[in-house]
Amino acid sequence: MRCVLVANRGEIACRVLRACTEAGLDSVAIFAEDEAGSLHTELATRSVGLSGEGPSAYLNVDAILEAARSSGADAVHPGFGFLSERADFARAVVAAGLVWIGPSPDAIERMGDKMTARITMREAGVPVIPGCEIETDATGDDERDLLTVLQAVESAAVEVGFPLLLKASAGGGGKGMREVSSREGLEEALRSARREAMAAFGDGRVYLERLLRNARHVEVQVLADEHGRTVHLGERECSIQRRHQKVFEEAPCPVMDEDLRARIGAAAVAAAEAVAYVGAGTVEFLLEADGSFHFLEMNTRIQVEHPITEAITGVDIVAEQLRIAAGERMQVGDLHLQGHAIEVRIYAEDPSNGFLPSIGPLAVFRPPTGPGVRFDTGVREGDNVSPSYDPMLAKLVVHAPNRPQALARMRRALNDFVVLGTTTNVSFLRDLLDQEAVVGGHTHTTLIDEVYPSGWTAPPVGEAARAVAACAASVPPRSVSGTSSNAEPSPFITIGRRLP
Amino acid sequence: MRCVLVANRGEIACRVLRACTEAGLDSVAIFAEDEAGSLHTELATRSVGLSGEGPSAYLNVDAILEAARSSGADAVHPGFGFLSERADFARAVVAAGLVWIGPSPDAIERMGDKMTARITMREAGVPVIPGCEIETDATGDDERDLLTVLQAVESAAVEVGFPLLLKASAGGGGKGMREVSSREGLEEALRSARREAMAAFGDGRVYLERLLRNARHVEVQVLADEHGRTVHLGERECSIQRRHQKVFEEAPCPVMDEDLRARIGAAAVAAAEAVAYVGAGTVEFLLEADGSFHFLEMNTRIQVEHPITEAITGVDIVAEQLRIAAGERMQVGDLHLQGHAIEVRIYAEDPSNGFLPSIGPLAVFRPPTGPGVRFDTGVREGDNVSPSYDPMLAKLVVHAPNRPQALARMRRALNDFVVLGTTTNVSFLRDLLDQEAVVGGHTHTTLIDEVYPSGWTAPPVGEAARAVAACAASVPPRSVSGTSSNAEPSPFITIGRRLP
Amino acid sequence: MVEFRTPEGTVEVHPVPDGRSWIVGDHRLTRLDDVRWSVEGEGRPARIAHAIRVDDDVWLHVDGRVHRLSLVEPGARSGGAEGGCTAPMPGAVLEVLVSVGDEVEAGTPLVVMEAMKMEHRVMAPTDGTVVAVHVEVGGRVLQGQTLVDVETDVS
Amino acid sequence: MVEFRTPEGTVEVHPVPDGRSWIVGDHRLTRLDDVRWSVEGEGRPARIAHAIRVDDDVWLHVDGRVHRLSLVEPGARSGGAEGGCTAPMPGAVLEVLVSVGDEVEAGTPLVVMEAMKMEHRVMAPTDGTVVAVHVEVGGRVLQGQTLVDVETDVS
Repeated sequence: MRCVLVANRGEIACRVLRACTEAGLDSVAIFAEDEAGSLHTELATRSVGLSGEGPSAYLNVDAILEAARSSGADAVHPGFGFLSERADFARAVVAAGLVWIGPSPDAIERMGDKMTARITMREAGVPVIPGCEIETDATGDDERDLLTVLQAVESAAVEVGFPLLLKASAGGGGKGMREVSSREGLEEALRSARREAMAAFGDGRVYLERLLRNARHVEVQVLADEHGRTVHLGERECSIQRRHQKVFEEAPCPVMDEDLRARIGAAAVAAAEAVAYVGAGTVEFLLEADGSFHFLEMNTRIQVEHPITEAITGVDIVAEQLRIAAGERMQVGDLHLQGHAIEVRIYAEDPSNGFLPSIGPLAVFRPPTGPGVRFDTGVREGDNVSPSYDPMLAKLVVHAPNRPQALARMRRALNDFVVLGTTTNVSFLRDLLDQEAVVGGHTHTTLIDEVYPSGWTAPPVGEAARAVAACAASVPPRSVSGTSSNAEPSPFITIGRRLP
Repeated sequence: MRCVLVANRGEIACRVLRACTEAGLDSVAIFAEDEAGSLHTELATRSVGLSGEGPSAYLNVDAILEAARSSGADAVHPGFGFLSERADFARAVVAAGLVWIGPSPDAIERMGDKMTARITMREAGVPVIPGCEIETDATGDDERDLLTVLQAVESAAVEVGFPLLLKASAGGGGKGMREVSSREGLEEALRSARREAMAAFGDGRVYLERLLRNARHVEVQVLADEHGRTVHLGERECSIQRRHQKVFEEAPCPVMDEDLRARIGAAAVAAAEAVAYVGAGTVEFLLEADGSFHFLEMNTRIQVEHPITEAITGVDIVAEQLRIAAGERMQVGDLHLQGHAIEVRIYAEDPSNGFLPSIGPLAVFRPPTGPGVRFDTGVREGDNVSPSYDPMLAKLVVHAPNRPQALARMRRALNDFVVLGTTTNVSFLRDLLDQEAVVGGHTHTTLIDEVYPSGWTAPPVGEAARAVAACAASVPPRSVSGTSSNAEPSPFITIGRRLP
Repeated sequence: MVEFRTPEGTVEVHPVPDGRSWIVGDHRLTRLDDVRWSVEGEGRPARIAHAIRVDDDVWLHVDGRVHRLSLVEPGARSGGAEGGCTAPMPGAVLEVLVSVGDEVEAGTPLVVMEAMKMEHRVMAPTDGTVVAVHVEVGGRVLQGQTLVDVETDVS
Repeated sequence: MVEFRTPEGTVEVHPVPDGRSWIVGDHRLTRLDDVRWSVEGEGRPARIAHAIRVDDDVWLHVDGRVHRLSLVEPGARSGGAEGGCTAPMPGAVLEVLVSVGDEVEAGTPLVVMEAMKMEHRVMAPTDGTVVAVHVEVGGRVLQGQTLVDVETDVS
């Protein structure tokens, strides 16, 4: 393994490309036509342009394999999202004679289909969420099939009980998932979830799960190599979500104890071993207040929030992925957790308007720095946030000796983070960090809805802010189109000290 | 303790001020007239200007105490350098009713005078470097006193043996220190060391130490609180020096084992306890190839290279300083080292010209980022490097699971570090990282002289570099004086993607 | 004089030049570089603010929070009807749930859109009657584009 | 055409504009922003370089290394005698160790300076005779200022 093509974009592509450089490997970035010159292309040894714009470019298996061939790559790292959990892509990579940096296609398939995964886990003795897989024969007549499924769903729902979650078997990340509170809502939920799942995954099968309220989303990082060793790296607490996507993650989980960690860790290892897993993966659980936990799903790829595990374990998970894919033994020692880490996801979205995605120029983009602060970004000042891609721009991670210090460090970092020109969730996150439920560690999956029952409102514009805005508007502006009428020196050539 | 005045500047002031913010404390920065607007003044709750320019402003005890009074500070953190090891300053702070964030004036005094420290350590059973304290009576007639001292030095030198080090008792950081290889060199070394020591410390007393060649400089971080607990946080290997100042530090020491760490750690704790030490301190040793170690000196303050210990222990040393000074118990648990950390000091100096300090504008200053990279800086793009202050601009720290990965990460970080407009040691450090002695961990205090016997030479200017320079010179320049004749958009308002 | 559009109406702010600084009410502001300002006032220590103008908005960061203020001046674009009848982001129309003449209540779903691989519902902002539907299934819409007109009932 | 002063003499470089790029020998350079360039050539993948002009020097960073090239052009200041007889940095003169007429060898200490709280010796760059001493003890000197003139002996 000498040259890794990273079949992704944004911050995770940057993360993986840097890991390749540090591992002494050459690397290849790919980019859609609308992403030429983006940050990840600069971190690779070489970069290859793909036809087309938007996510579809990164989903074009043939084009990606051709890019690997033409650039001399001999391995493919899929990152997360896009093709990372597509068994057919993994198979195509292997068939092309390239190293696939991930688990076997078979393991991806068995975990990617959530219904199959539930059955596999039950057989492996891993507790799953009470629920029911809906298995019906398809006739090809969509409306007729829908009615058959609806009948099965309605009768299963009686056993599962309301409220429940109707989920697409091929789904994930909140897609194809609907919360249903009563029998009346089942049909619309089924139609809409099936449609979303068909569009996103080409597979409309669904299953039901009991809705566990006030449960925590706790996940366990696992690593397995080809030499028969499977370990877990402790848990991450990822309960705080908006629109079924995580926004705030921490490790360790505030209510974890050694006994529970040993049990949930063993369950995660059992889950991985049940599918002969090799590589880095994450087993997600719902943890209830009484300490019982249920398998939710396994993500057969690197996870967005892997940095918090890296912080407290000292393991470089991406470096281990490369090592494992090369057939080497993992270099992980005994598990020893050090301090507390928190990650927040920086989204281009408007938290005061239902967290809807926003777009615009990153006219000013100055991430926080300082001890214990890690910033994984896919963008930099001057970039444009496009509506085509996932709105996650970056991840801000802090590591500190304990949870209160980590919270304090994150507050300081968020205060210092300046993003102008595009609406982001930074001010919302800063507010969230002061909420009693977060400070006290009483996190669960509906926390944001409960803390902000009528949505979040941006802080009022005070006197100082108005004064700044007025002055900034009064000096000759630098327009966004780039023509400058400003005689002030640019910051990077001003050499004199300035008076405060 | 509610508001801490940081009696320092540059990167350590920034480090301490951020720690205050994260600890929920208000903070006060001080600045000389030529440092108004510098980075550290922006990180404090408020900043107070001092009269005068240059280091003398930061050495004015009365002005600093007045700044504390006028700004409502109730504690003083001295950082390192400047007044940090001046017992009289510590006494004045305490006498003004303020909390001194450091050890007692008595402990500073007993360790600050290197001759007294040697005697104290001998009595505490800590091995010291073979040598001799020169104690003579002063008459006030400088030339006559010098001759008396010279006589004593000459007779002591016979016992110590050549080559030896002649050191000022009040010295440190290479100041007032001369290497002497034969009796003939003693007089000039004595004159020059005394003069430097008198100028810097107002104290010309000297002592002799045997010059231990090929020894490693290994130091142990200690922490002690008022509740009787003294712990060590493992060692740092700081052998690689130029002009007797450290440039490359790592933790753990590549040749350390558990047994040696326990013994050298115990010696460090004994050293601290011998002077009833409270706070953070560093006990420096010379470690010989046979595993024997000798006390060199104790630094009674935070150390430049403390971040590498923070990285591998998970302890926030500055946060502990604040806690200890407030009379609380330290929160440090059992020692557990995680991974490997390396720090390089970024100096404004010319490595191809004897490491002489350089000055200029930081016209472009883009530090590296990415997982496992910490950058503690006192400057940012646009600042001017002045000849008045210490040439250390910043510290680049990496943390990785093991030493080879840490070296690889540091190489990547140094490659990515762009500083234009002022000559720094970045390219030198990058070269150093490839040297076999560094890669193999065979570090000792004369490594740089041995690896670069006739000095370091900057890499040749290749075709690509000439092409870039020619193109950069061919486009309308932005002049350093700040008037812009460039129609290109400024980077932070360019919103379109660019072609690679 | 600078005018901003706010939810409470137009606000006028009058910065007065004073040497290298500007005085605005109780605040003194000094420009540090293209985007950074020193802000003094309210009896607090000086602090750093960042501000930049993008089109007809001023974006700024002060005291750890970001604000966006819309300028009122010749050539300024409309602040946009921020009600629920406009597309909250660019995307495609998946379903149109109402027709002209329908009576709707505040919160009634009007249109289902797809953007960033997620479905989003656009709801009626008030009780009223649908008087126009400007989109059809499969059509693409821009951010801020009006999808449906709902007229408040006068009863 | 751009001329640089190098230790081996003056070097001429001829960038040729080509659309958005410049061609320089085997290299193609494209400006990305004020300081960043894309560099292609030598059969290697494109990489990013940083460059900025400060006074009559161009500073640049490419392939992980920093270079400084001095421009030769009207108005350019002297490259400076980089020999040992000039002050390597601003500071104060502590000792003058030679007088006019002294024969010195390369490496003979001429002047002791103090700067940044350290003592530095300025040595003779070549064998020769001291023909002028421009400083005295206690005086302050600027970086690059000539301290002592040493004339190479013609024997």
